[in-house]
Amino acid sequence: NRGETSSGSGRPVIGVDYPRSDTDFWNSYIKYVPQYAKELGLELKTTNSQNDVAKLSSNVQTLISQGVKGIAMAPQDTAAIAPALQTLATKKIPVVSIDTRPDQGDVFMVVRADNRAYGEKACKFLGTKLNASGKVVMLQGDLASINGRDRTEAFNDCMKKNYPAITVFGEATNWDGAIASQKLQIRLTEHPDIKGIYMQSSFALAGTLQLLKQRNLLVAPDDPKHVFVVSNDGIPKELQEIAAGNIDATVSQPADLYAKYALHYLKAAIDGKTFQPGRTDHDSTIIQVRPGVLEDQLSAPLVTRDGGAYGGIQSVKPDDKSLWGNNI
Amino acid sequence: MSEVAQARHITKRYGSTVALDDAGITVRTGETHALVGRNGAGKSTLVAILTGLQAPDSGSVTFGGAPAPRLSDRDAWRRRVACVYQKSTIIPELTVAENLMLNRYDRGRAGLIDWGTVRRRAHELLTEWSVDVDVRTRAGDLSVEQRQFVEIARALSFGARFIILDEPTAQLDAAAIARLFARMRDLRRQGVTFLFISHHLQEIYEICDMVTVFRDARHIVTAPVAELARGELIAAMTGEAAALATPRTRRAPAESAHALLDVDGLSTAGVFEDVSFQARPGEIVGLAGSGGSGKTEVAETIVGLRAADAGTISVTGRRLRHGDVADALAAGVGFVPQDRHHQGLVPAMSIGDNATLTIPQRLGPAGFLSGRRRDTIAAAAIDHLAIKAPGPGLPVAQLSGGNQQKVVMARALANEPRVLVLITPTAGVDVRSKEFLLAKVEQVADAGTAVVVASDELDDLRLCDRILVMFQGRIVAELPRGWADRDAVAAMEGLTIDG
Amino acid sequence: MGELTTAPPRRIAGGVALARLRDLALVPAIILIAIVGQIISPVFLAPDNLINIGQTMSEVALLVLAQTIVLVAGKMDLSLESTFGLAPGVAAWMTVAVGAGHGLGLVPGGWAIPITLAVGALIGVANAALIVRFGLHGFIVTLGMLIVLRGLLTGISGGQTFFMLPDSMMYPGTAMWFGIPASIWICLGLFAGGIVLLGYTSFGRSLYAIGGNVDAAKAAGIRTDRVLWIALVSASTLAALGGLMLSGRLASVAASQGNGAIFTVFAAAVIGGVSLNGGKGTMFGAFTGILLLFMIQNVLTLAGVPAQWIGALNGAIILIALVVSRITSGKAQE
Amino acid sequence: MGELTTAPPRRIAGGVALARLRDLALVPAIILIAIVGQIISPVFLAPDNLINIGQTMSEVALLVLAQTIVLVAGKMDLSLESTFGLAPGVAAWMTVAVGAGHGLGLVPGGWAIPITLAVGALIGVANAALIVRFGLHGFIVTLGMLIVLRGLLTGISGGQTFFMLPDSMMYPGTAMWFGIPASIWICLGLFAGGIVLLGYTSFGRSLYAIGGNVDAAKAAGIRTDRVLWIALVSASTLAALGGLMLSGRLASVAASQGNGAIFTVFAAAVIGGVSLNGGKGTMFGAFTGILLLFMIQNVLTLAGVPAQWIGALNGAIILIALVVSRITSGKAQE
Ligand SMILES: Nc1ncnc2c1ncn2[C@@H]1O[C@H](COP(=O)(O)OP(=O)(O)OP(=O)(O)O)[C@@H](O)[C@H]1O
Ligand SMILES: Nc1ncnc2c1ncn2[C@@H]1O[C@H](COP(=O)(O)OP(=O)(O)OP(=O)(O)O)[C@@H](O)[C@H]1O
Ligand SMILES: [Mg+2]
Ligand SMILES: [Mg+2]
Repeated sequence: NRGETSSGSGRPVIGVDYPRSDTDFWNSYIKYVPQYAKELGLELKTTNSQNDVAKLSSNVQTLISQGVKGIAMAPQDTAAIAPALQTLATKKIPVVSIDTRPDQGDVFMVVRADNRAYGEKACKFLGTKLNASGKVVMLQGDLASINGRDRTEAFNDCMKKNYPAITVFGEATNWDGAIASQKLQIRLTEHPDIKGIYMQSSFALAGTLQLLKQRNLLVAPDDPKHVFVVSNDGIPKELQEIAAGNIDATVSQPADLYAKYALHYLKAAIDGKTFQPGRTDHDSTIIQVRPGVLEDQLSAPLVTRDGGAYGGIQSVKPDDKSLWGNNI
Repeated sequence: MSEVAQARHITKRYGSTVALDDAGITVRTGETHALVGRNGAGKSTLVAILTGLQAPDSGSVTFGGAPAPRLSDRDAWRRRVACVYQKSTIIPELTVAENLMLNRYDRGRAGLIDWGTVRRRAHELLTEWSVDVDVRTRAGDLSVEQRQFVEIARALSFGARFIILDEPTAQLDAAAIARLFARMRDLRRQGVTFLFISHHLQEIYEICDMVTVFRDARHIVTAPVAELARGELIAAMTGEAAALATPRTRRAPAESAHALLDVDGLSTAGVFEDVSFQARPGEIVGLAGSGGSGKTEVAETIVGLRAADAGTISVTGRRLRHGDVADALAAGVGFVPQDRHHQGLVPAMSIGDNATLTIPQRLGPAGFLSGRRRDTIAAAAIDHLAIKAPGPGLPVAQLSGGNQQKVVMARALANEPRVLVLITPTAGVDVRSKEFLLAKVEQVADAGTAVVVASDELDDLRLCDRILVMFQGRIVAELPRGWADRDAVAAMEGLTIDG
Repeated sequence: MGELTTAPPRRIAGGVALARLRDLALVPAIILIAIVGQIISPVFLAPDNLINIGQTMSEVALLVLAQTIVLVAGKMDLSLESTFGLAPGVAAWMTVAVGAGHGLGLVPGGWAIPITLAVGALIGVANAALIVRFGLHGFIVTLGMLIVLRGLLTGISGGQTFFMLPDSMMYPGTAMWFGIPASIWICLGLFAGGIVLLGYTSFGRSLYAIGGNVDAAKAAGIRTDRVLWIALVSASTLAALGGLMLSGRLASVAASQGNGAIFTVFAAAVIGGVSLNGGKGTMFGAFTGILLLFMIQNVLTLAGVPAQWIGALNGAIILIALVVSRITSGKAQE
Repeated sequence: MGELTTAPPRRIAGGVALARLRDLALVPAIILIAIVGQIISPVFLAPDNLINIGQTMSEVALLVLAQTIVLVAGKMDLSLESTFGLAPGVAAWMTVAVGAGHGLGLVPGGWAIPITLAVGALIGVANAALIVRFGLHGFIVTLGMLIVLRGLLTGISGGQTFFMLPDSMMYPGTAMWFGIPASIWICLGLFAGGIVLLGYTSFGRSLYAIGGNVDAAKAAGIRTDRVLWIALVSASTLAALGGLMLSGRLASVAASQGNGAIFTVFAAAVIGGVSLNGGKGTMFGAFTGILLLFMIQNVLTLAGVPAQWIGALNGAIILIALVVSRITSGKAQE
């Protein structure tokens, strides 16, 4: 069958579907993938589903017809991918799911950072910095995004449990910087004493800083007017701003590790290796989510200016060479 | 029981406008009944009610004594009365066959439309009425006359013995009108009854037996045509006794005057060829010709609406750029286009804006407009042309046809033209407004403007100091003042004039 | 009885033939894309890939079918893209059990398809009431509806995806008939029906008449309001069916299902020769339009065009298709 | 000359007054929302919040201004939403230094504003060429352009956000003049200019004439093609300026900047009384339309409406506004 159409070089062909190409985070993922594919000696076919699950399932078909031996994907809609996974299972093509965990169906491995941990880290940092009281705005992503929801829920749960005196204003923003800025502006007008901002993604970074600047709130961290800002993603711009003291922390998503281990596990699957729950050789843990689904939970470091510990969480400094944002 | 159709005590309102006010009509079997009235008198509204398109607010319609069918039963209506409406009911994107057979297709097995039979029946229908058109043609590609006859053939094809024609002649030239009338006489001999609406009173006298006059939504009089003299008829329509046809006392302009407009060797391939003429100050030149003779196109070329292939147009010695309306306006050409709805007016804009559309430079400096200056100019025009309107701010869409045409005239006169070009300036305008507009044209000419009138209406042409008759794109005759109707018509039809 | 008219203009006969040819206008383009596709990747014409194209286009194709009906009648329905998501969304909401699938579990799964179609029809009724009954402008009514319905889906789903759909909902999107996905059969069948409807039934011809000249249609005894009601309601119902097929294929209803699809739908219809001003265009043309767009997307994917440039390329091809159809039709577009 | 007998219908005088009143049609709604807002949250009428509304609406308001010009002339420009993102995107791409900001750093920062406006104008030229010169349908040309331009922005940015914009790009979105953001001044100034342009210049009147009846406009010596070129090019340039202001305010250009804005723009224009068929509507009306929409959004946020229902509510309010404007205008909409 057409499965044998692999290249003359004899390297195994794998397919990678990129989820979207309109965020800095995923773009660096897209940049890393071919690099690691070359390192691992894999031949790469790629597609891009542009954040549309219907396109993803069609792309899977395309990749299958191109004769790939394994597929890495990052389904942004974790429910809708089940039929595609079923098709792949019947064709015995192993799947590695990046960043999200399918709600149904088997995959060889989920490579993912713990999004709940993002929300929790942000909460602990803000709780510590605000001395457990005050008002905080959370700029959520899209209601439809599971990662956004995980972050939101974890942040809210943690606040309720550990810092009940902190008021949280959650604002849905559709991952849109303009909407985020508009909602933040309204909240800042309504509550000029807001002391903390949690942005669930770096999309709102520039607009938020601009708004703080306009309201003369962009001051040094030791100034009493300072508003503590926690971002998420770990793009280079965030690291710069942390170093400059404009924002205070971010959670660095391991874009490089996503790419590296996605391909690592795919190659392993093609080579017939299997994995068990437990510690890995790269400072993470594999857990069994449900029968047939293992998840390698990569660590996502909290980045702060001083690299201190907050609420029991150790952070790293923005110039740490291990951060993907410092390696592009 | 000799009446085919009767409408009694009909009242119909559109919002606050009363279109028909306790009006009625009785049409007897076999007669050709004329319905006349000024624009907005309610004629078309009555037609809509008589054909079941609209329900009257009150009053009743009977056919042969029996009450009219329910409004929803269109087929029953169409068996009783056929109609060619004032507004075209041809659907341009569909074929002629489909237009003819719309909503009454032949079906094959499985209940699907059998296009072969539909086309064949459409073809038979057109053959029966001697309309020579390929039924597969897109209706939008037909000429005005072809379209009109397709409509007539369709109306007749329902087998109704009572036919309403709402201004069928408004868009036809003399030859086509003659053919239509021949047709009507033919049908009348076969016992068909007609209700005929027209603004051309001579047509009423030519073809009708009875005439009913509406004025201001009311029924005024019904009488045999023979018993109602022209003056009385007009008096009934206008509500005034004053005689209209005052003989003109125009004097032709002095021979010596130089040409204001000089058209030389104008040609457009396939449309007209080598057209040359001049117009002197104060002279009114008629461009006569039937449909397709090229007179309209020549006039449109002069004003810049079309570009000619060859030839020159000069106004006071200055050559105009072909196909450039703005240049023509700047050179002092004013004009009334052929169709006021199409090219004359912007319906949503006010009288003031429409009347001053050609003269923005006079309304203020550097592209700005002074509303006050505009309204002053427009108010003067309203006064000058006796436009019935409360003020210059009224959208022209709310004016009646005659008054709309006056606004078009106001626009033509706004730039105080040296050369005034009028294309069928009185089409669809009632008899009073027509007299008025023609008198104005004369007045303008007397003030030293050269006027060109392109028309096939004898009433318009009679005004002219001389007429140039066009036939198939060429000027074939020049008739000096004092021509006989018969000669002009013959020339327009392409017959050589003897003597 | 003298001849009534002059000879018909010469170009007319050619015009008739041309009108028929216009239906096939996109066929050369489709063949061209097929050749290019095959050159780029030997997979392109493989049955698997063709089925892939057919299946992925089938749902949106139903939207094109629906929009074509509405466009021919001289109206527009932007809200179809929201109906595409909301109708199966409501069905899922009501049938999926409480818990992981995010439903309410109010009624048994067998109700899912009737609910989907009923919601579609109901949206059509709302559109028709506002447009036909109250005389509101179709573009802006359906723009408003698009926003409302999209909002409603976000509202009932809380922005989450419904899954664990009942079997009946899965069926149209997943079943195979004679080795080919049911959705392809449904799509082809409905288009065949659409061709017959528009070309050979008096209902279909009424749509053209209304789109061409509504007063003339009225005068010819066509119940224009009723025809428009039927057109709008069935368009919405078709959109709901399309959404159902997609939900089945993806085994879920995302809160964003259908978002942005209307752009593709309009592009397909217009490239396929359907006029935005009503009264012109055929079902076959519309089908070739959407087929062409999906083939292009497939080729771009196979060619490995960098994702960030796919959008620009796709748009450029649509624009070119427009310009070309302008040149071939030879007159200003409507 | 006493022969013109028919007395002018009585309703006419009222009609003129009504036409002027229609300009103020949304003022009661705006007052109502202000009252409701103030009841819901005492912050609503605080100067700070009013400035918020003004600042957040100013950029999209420029799109509405641009669209109004195009609509009055009887055309449509869907691509404005893409121009809104692409124009500042190109400027950022060319001026931002290589590195974290994702630019190419080809030219010094001072070029940013000229580049933005030039790109805007160029897009307008492309639109005008296709629509005016080649007679393509405006809706579908600009739909194609919308897709192409959106794709181009994704292409040049690689989908990423441009940061670290040059100072000159930041200025219009961030400067304060007399204690009020410059963008509010710019927006108000341009709308005032727009009111004068449409109401008191011959260019503006030409737009109405063309939109109302293009043949009549031609016959009146208006160079319709030239006017349409100017209208389309200036609309695109205004959209570019709006995008510039937003980029400045957010200190960045996202690859998605402007996506979906066109729906809001159309809704605002139509609610504000601008006809989609051309020739009707005023700049002031359009301004009240966009103001109303942003006030509603602000109130909904302040009221703490659950996020998933905001979309539905917003849409419902837009629909209601349409129905109400239908009732007040008293006749079928165009
Ligand atoms: N659809 C309509 N809406 C509102 N008013 C209308 C409508 N149709 C007709 N009218 C009103 O009815 C009145 C009579 O119009 P109608 O068309 O019957 O006049 P008419 O006698 O046929 O005029 P003409 O000789 O110009 O054709 C007009 O004054 C007009 O105000
Ligand atoms: N849609 C309308 N709404 C309100 N009034 C109208 C409308 N249409 C026409 N009218 C009124 O109708 C009267 C006459 O209009 P009508 O349509 O009869 O013009 P017309 O003379 O028939 O034009 P034409 O001869 O070119 O057909 C005017 O007084 C005008 O106020
Ligand atoms: Mg009339
Ligand atoms: Mg009439």
